Amino acid sequence: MSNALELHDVSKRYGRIWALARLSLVLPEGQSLLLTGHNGSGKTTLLRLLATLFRPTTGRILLFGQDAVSGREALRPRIALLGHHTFLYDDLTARENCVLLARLLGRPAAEANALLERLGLGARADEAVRTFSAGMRKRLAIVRLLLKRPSLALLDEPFGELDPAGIQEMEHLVRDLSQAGATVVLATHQVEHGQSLCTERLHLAAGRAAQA
Amino acid sequence: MRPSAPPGLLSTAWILVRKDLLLEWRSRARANALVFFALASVLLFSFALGPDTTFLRHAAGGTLWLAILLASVLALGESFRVEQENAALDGLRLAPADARALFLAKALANAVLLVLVGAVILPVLFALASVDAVLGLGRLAGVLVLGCLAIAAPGTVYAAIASHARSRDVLLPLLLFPLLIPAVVAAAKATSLVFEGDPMLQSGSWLGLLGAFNLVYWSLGFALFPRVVED
Amino acid sequence: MSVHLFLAAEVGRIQGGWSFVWAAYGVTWAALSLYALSLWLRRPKKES
Amino acid sequence: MLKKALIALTLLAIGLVVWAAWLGLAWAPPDREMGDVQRIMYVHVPAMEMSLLAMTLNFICCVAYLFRPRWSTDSLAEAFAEVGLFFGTYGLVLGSIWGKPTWNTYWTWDPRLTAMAIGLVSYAGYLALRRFVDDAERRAVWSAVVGIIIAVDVPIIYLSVRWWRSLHQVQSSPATVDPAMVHALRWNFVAFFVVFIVFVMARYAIARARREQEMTPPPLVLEAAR
Repeated sequence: MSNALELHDVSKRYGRIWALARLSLVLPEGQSLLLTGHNGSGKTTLLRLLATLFRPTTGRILLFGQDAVSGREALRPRIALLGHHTFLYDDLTARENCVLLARLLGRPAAEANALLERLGLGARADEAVRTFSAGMRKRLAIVRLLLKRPSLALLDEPFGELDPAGIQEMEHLVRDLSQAGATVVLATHQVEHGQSLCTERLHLAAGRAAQA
Repeated sequence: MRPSAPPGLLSTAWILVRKDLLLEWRSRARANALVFFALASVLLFSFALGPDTTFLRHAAGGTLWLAILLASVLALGESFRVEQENAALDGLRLAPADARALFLAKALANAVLLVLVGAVILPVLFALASVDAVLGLGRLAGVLVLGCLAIAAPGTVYAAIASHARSRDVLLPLLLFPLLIPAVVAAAKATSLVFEGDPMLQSGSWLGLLGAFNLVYWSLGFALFPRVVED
Repeated sequence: MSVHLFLAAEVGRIQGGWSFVWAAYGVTWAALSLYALSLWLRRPKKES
Repeated sequence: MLKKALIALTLLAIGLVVWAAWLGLAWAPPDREMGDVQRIMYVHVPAMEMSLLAMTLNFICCVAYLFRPRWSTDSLAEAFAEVGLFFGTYGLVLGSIWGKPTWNTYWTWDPRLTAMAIGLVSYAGYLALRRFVDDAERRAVWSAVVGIIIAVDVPIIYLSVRWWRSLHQVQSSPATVDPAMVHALRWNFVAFFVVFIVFVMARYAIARARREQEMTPPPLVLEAAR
């Protein structure tokens, strides 16, 4: 049972700013980590690093025992990122966006359609994403996340843009993911929602681990 | 838990080409604008180069390819602006989709669009410059396709780079035009030979140069594009 | 060496050659010094 | 230490250039056909060769960077590009000055000159790209990619321009070269090579300093390390 993720002295620099500075962390598989901290504390940078979007400036990241940089081709099918960006094409319809991802994953299109129905987007599945509200775009992004059946789910401010009903659904989703054995990393500054969902906690301040 | 078998490189590329062509179809208002822009360039060159039809007939090949070159800068820039909305390109990388498949798909989709632009311009050119495809439409179509492919391959690599840089609208043509000179020279010469006949059988060497240019930059793009998108 | 000079016929010698030569050498030296100056002005200030 | 070496080399370069100029202007014999105008060769040819050398070395650094990313390689590539652009630009001016008396026009679409001119515009684009990308790591990778794409293009440009030109005039090649001329040319080559080294070293120092200044980690991180 290797650890889902291990960070060894990881730092990430943008020009002169250290977005993350010498962070070390271990999260066993199936656990869930609540990541808190103010804006610019490095939460998003950490999630993007875990999603293998870019490489750390110093240090090493191991995901499921594999190096996140050299092994990223093999790791990416198992990782899903729900970030500020929805990864959607505004000119395509909701269905086309999801079917595209399904094909890239080698999944049947029916699976994408089923998820669209389940997330309440069935009625507007054939409308361009351009016409969708922020809340609906978030739901569509959740469909993309679920479509991957991730072993590692990275959620960046998942409660943003959601109405109370939506927040409840999101909490429900996180529990489902954990029960399905997925490792979850949930970054939010709305601590009250995340507290009950996660087994462990990390507070970031200016890119470094700190006390809450 | 993982019954799915992700598609290979070429099938991924095919899925992405269909996506790009669908995107171009959905935003066909942009494609139409591009065609009219190219037509305007042809008219502009014809007026600028003077009413003398014998000269215009001789310059017809150059006019065609200058119009396509100018249109290609807009098409290439646009093709990556679409990918930057909602960081869609990152979404594809994380899907995961192999960056080389991304290159093949984007370059091919851009080439298809340029061929369409060329196909619309040609009849207008036939009228304006009173030229005719002496060596046959087949040869003309061949030159058009080879030339557009030659523009699309390096153009896609440069468009990906420029899309993240400052003042990208200046940077893309500044990088692309000097690079494409051999391709545009060869395409324009080959096209002129189609229009005016090829007594000394030179078009073989021009098409050879165009083919070699394609070979070099499709393989170079295939090898280097991942370094551009993968950080 | 001297034989060569003997053969040098005036025929075919381009006139006014030296004005172009001085122009060329002038451009060379100007370019070198201007670029040297620009490198000097952009030199790293504090010697790390 | 580096500063002293640079000063010493600069003095050496100045001495060599003056010595080589004397060889070219006074010592070497005039050309049989072109007469004294041919003396422009002693500054034109070395400039072109330094430019080509710089472009080749830039290409090597770009390839090296993609295999093993190192800041020194990236800064060296930048130095070679700018120095290459410098030598090529004034070298072309010399070429057209030489062209006026011999071909009676400043520009003759000579394949070498034309390919060099297009190459220079390409490297101007390369340097523009380096200025327009802020993130140092991305700038390094992307300029390496662009450097390779450009370097591969220069020979293709030369070939296409020669075919394109061969449809008009025949290419003119310089008259047979007198051994004394070769001697003078070789000294000029040595002189401009030393100048080349001095310029690259100076420009490399500038590039490294900018990188250091851009990337120095704030002290906050270092304390944590202890």
